[in-house]
Amino acid sequence: MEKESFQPIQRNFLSYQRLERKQVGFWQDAWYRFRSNKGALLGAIFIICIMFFAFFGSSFSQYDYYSQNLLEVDQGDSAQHYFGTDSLGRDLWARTWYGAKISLLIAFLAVALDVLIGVTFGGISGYFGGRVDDTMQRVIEILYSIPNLIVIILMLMWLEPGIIPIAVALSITGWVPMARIVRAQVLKLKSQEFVLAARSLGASHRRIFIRHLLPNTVGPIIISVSFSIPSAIFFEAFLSFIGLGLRPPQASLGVLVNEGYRYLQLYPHQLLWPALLISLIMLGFNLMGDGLRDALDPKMKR
Amino acid sequence: MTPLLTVNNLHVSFHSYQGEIQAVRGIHFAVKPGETLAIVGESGCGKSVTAQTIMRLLPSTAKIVQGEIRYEQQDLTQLTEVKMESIRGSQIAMIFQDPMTSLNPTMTIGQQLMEGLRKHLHLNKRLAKKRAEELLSLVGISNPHLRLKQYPHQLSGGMRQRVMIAIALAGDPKLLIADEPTTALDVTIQAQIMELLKSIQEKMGMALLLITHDLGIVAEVADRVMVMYAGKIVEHGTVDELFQHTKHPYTWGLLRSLPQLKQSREESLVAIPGSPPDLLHPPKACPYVNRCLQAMVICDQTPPELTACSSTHQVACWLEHPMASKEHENRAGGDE
Amino acid sequence: MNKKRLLSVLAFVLICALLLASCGFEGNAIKPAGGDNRTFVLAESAEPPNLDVSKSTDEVSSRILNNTMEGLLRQDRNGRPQPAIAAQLPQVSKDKRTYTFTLRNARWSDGKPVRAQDFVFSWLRTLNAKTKSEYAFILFPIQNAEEYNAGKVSASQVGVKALDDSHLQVKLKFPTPYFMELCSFTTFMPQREDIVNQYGSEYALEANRLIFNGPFTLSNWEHEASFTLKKNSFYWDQRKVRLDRVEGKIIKDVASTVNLYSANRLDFTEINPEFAAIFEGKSDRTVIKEMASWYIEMNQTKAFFKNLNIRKSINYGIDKRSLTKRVLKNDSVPAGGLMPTHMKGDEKHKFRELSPDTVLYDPAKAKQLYAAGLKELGLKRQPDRLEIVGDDADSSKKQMEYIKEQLRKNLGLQVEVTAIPFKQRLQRGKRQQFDLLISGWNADYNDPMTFSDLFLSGGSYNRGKWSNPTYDQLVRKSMTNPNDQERLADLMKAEKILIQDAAIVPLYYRSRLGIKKPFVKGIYWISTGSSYVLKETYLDWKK
Amino acid sequence: MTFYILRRLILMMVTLLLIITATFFLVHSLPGTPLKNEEKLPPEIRDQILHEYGLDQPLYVQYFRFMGGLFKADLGKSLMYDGRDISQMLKERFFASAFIGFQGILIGLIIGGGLGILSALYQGRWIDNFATSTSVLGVSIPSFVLAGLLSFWVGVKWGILPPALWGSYAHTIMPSLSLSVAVIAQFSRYVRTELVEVLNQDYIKTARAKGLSKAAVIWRHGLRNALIPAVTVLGPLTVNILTGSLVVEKIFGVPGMGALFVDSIINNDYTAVLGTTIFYSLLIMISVLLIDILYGWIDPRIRVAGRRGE
Repeated sequence: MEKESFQPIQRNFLSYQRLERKQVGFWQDAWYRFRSNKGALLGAIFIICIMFFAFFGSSFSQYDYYSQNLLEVDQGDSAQHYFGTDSLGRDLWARTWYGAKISLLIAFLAVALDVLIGVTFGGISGYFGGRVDDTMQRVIEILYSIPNLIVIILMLMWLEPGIIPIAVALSITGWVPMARIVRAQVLKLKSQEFVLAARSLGASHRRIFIRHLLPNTVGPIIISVSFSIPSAIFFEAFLSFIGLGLRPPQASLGVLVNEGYRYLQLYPHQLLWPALLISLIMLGFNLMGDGLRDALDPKMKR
Repeated sequence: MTPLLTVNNLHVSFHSYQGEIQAVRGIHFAVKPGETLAIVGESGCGKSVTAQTIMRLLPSTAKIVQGEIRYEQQDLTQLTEVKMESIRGSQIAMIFQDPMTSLNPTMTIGQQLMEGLRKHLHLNKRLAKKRAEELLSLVGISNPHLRLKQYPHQLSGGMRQRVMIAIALAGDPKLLIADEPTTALDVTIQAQIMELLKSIQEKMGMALLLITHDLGIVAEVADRVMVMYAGKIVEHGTVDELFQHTKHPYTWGLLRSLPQLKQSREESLVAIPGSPPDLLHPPKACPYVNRCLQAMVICDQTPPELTACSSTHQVACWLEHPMASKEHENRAGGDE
Repeated sequence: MNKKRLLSVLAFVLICALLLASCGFEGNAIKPAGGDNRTFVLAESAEPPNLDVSKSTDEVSSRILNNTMEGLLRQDRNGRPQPAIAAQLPQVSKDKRTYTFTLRNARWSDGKPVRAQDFVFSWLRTLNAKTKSEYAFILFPIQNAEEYNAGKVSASQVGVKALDDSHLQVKLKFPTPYFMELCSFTTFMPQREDIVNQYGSEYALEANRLIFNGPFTLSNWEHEASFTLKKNSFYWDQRKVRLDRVEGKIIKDVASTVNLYSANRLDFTEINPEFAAIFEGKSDRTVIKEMASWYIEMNQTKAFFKNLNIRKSINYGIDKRSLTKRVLKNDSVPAGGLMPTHMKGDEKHKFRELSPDTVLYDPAKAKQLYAAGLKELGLKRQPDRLEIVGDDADSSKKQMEYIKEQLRKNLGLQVEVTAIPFKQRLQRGKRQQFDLLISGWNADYNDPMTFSDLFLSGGSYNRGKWSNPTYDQLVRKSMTNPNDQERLADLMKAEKILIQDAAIVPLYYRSRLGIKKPFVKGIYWISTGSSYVLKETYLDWKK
Repeated sequence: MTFYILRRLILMMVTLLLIITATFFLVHSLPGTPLKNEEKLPPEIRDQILHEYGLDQPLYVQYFRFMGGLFKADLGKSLMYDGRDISQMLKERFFASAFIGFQGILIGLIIGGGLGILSALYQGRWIDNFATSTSVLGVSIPSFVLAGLLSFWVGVKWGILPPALWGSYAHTIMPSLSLSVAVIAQFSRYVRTELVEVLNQDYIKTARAKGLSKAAVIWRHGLRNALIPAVTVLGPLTVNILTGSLVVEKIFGVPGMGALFVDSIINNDYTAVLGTTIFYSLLIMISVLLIDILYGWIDPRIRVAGRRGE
């Protein structure tokens, strides 16, 4: 052994401060976690693929979702019609992806409304607390015990058919869980130091809410959204099955499943594709939701 | 005296999504009957993992990579689950850090106490109940009859830890592992609990493996001390040796960060700068090198071996090497 | 984690299940659902709301009543009224306003005789406003019936009288050529005063709160689930009744009904056209001809549809043959007029045989007419957001989708499809909240008047608000015209005007589809297609 | 505790009142009348019949009359099935719905609970993957597709069970199965998450340190604590079953509440819509309340806290 080995290491003081472990931020960490969850990744890939085809799928085929050709009805898959045709001779490839688009649009719209109302309501309720919270909680309790199905069906009988009415009807009770989540989160956060600090510095309510509280509720909101979207799609499909909803020839996946279901015995492919797609969307969102929850919910950290 | 428990070259790793975390990286030690051995170190140094490994209570993501744990002629790492169950509680018992979460919230104290009694002592319900009351009195709980019917949340933290101790004592173990038994408690209660542990240890003559980061407790209770850092033992000796003849810069750092009554106002507490290494990629050389004020070139190149300074005192540091400069020895006096 | 692989396996299983589900049903040897030739099992798609002769309006209760009750007359296989409770066809007075019926010795299911008074009671009960009958108006040809219903005269002034136990005299307001047709209608069936009074508000709500005089009795009625008919041992013509039991299963989903049929758990059911293809070319397939006409009404309160050329262009722009053959697939007949094919004309001929219709379809001409119409209106292009309104039933939606596409392709006319629940559609029609409205009318009785009076100016069924004085005059005259010959000619002329003036766009005369096992014999439907007659039905199954 | 329940009951009444009021005005604002032969009725006669039903009176009069009847526990008579008592109808229909629903939940809880426990115990192993996939697939397949496939496959192709209809016990199996799939899916996920969390708790380590066998620990300490919060999902599950039953009842021809509800809406049967709405709402509110009470009763933390609050 050499003498030099036992010389003190030369270094400046700052190097002591060097952090040994690479510091990962919350979102970066969440991304790591998410990425390493194969199921979640698979789900995300499903969704991205389906969204891609839903919005651009029609350009892979010369057909549109509404043109009928009564000489080519109920055909099986072919080079012309990848998914075959329906009973009015419409191309099912185009219709299926169009249906996926409509279903996703309805779901996104409904969930966007949920988030908008839920965050506002839950945020105000949780942030101001006291009397305000009490009153708003009663409202939520009341809404919670209304059978949402009844409200939705009644609303749809009342409104005109179409995408927006369905989304509105779905979000009439749909925002309640979101409000609950946001409220719980805000309640937890508002007593924490950084909020107290901001408040003592004289920040306005709006500023505190938007700059400090909202960003910290994003995680639970994202998780909740990832589970609300498939349930909205599901609900829409369900409504189509009882015959409420869109303006034909507009079609959602639910409409297509409902149509296909009738031809199950003879032309199962008419049910197969939309049903498969609906299942894949649900699967995708559920897998992704599970992954997001594991990634974003610190309680689940292991 | 033959040791009660011997740990040889123990390696424990965890699996995580980032890779393998080497939590314990080859440690050796022995616990003699009736003695108190303390393991100290920062959180994450592997001391709790060591305790859990002895009990074979590691989470499913962890595994014993190599090494043996010898308890009364048996290698605990090789035992079947069923055999191990008969050792847990009756031979080796354990109490945990947080009495708030370590008791089942939906079962009464009595139910939880009697479980062990019935399993190991094969008592019937009536006898088990009687014994449970005795145990509660033993750990200093008044009104044991009433307490048996209560739920954990109806007790204070200190009380709960006493209950935990009673549960651990149920099987009359020869070795009690106490994993940070007082960390979660108020300072006044801490002392009571430690006193209780000490007195019970004397009464029942069992060995105590005390895991803590609190050197104050160690000084009062332990016979011998083992300092762990980044999954390795860096210093190991009797309480006197460790406190009076500190060899390792890390131990020294720990001692310096301990508030002392005689400390004057001008002397501030000195924290050890930096943080422990990432055990995902453990350093090949001395793990403490980046935080060590006496670090030498060799420290960053070759890992130091655990070498004996006396029959009971061992240390893993290049400063002990004859070629190292001896300046540092002055600081042991603590008046630098 | 091999989650991925597992998921793909499960997805594969799902696909397989769907594919396998498509295979045919070999292995189910045909046999009667009831196990033998004595029991006939059929399906109905709805629960009958009640079986009160005065209040019944729906098809299911009309079917049960048609088989458990009997009026003065009953339609035979060819739709002609035949003596039933009446021993023979009525005596009609010279002025064709007085009908006298002689009742045969018939009995109720409790053994009591069916008397003329039972008819008088029944009809007056229906007409009583307190009964809230929604079919009372069908009795209005009877003298003072409408007045009594409106509370203007007393019951004794209504023109129906029991001369004695077995003689019934009916006085009509005007000569009504189809009055005999009416006499087989359910609302004209008798009721027993003692039974009605005994059960009060509970009358006709359960199987045991009714009494019958027809081929069968209702022996069991599980609400929303099933009903059972048993042979009526007191029925006057019971020798002809060959079935011991009829079981009706109430099930709403047609796919399930088809499943039940395929599993030999039903002998007969109606189906939707979607399922027709399964039975294509098989002897199971049965066509039930309705006396129903479907057409598009155009909202003539809007300037765009006020224009004759535009209206005509829509008629020419829709291919009705493809509609019936390729879209509806239920053997409906493409229409060129209003009167369905088997509507009665004179004694020997059908209306359509005497006045054939022409189904119009000519895209080129349609375009021409459309362009001309636009020019007349001084428009460069169509008004924005035109709406075609119709029911939200699956087949109705499909129809509208088809029409939308036809108009787009043939005229370049863009319309939006609004499929709404039935009640909403009615309201929209009533308030002229539509541009195009898919409407249909089911005949109540076998006479052209049931259709002709729909399009009188200001009529409540004339939702397009079409108006033509000549048409009005012809139809109004026919309402009271005792001269059958002239009346028929007038009605034919009126129909021609209706089409020439493009009051409506005729689409088709509707048929429904049923499936029945090949061993089911002797079942027939009354002329309006609303009900089957099981009186002479039998099962001819051999192992 | 009594105070708590009382408070909840009062809130329930208020909620119910609001629901009834909202539903009342909503159904009465639906287009059209409840008359069955509306299409053919001449307008004068229609008005006259509406008058006989009292439907031509101002809405608020009808509202107070309805509420008056309600206080006398009279839900009124159906307009669609004219003359039939709504409460009688609900009673008749409820049995079928409750039977298949309850059986569905039971099947779902047993299978779902079992799957959840297995997958929590064997985290990351094939059984876990299987259970997770099943549950995800279970929530992904629309219940009407599943019910349709079951009816065709089991009922027609295999001929094991009747494809539809009501009457014997065999008729209840497939509807219950169809309903249970969603329950299995949700409950197994829930139990898994909950049990995984419980098994990571310190007191599980304590129990293990006592030398209890793995099975005993899971059974006595794990399951109990995992299943207590699982009680809370029973509420949403009940609601789910209600939703599912609407379609499942239609497909299998079950004479239940779902069919009644949809039909009454389509036919503008105001009293029936109100009756079913009240019934559904009460059902949900009562089950949520019962679940909360049950939860408080089986979880000593809440139980004792509740007592203290008294």
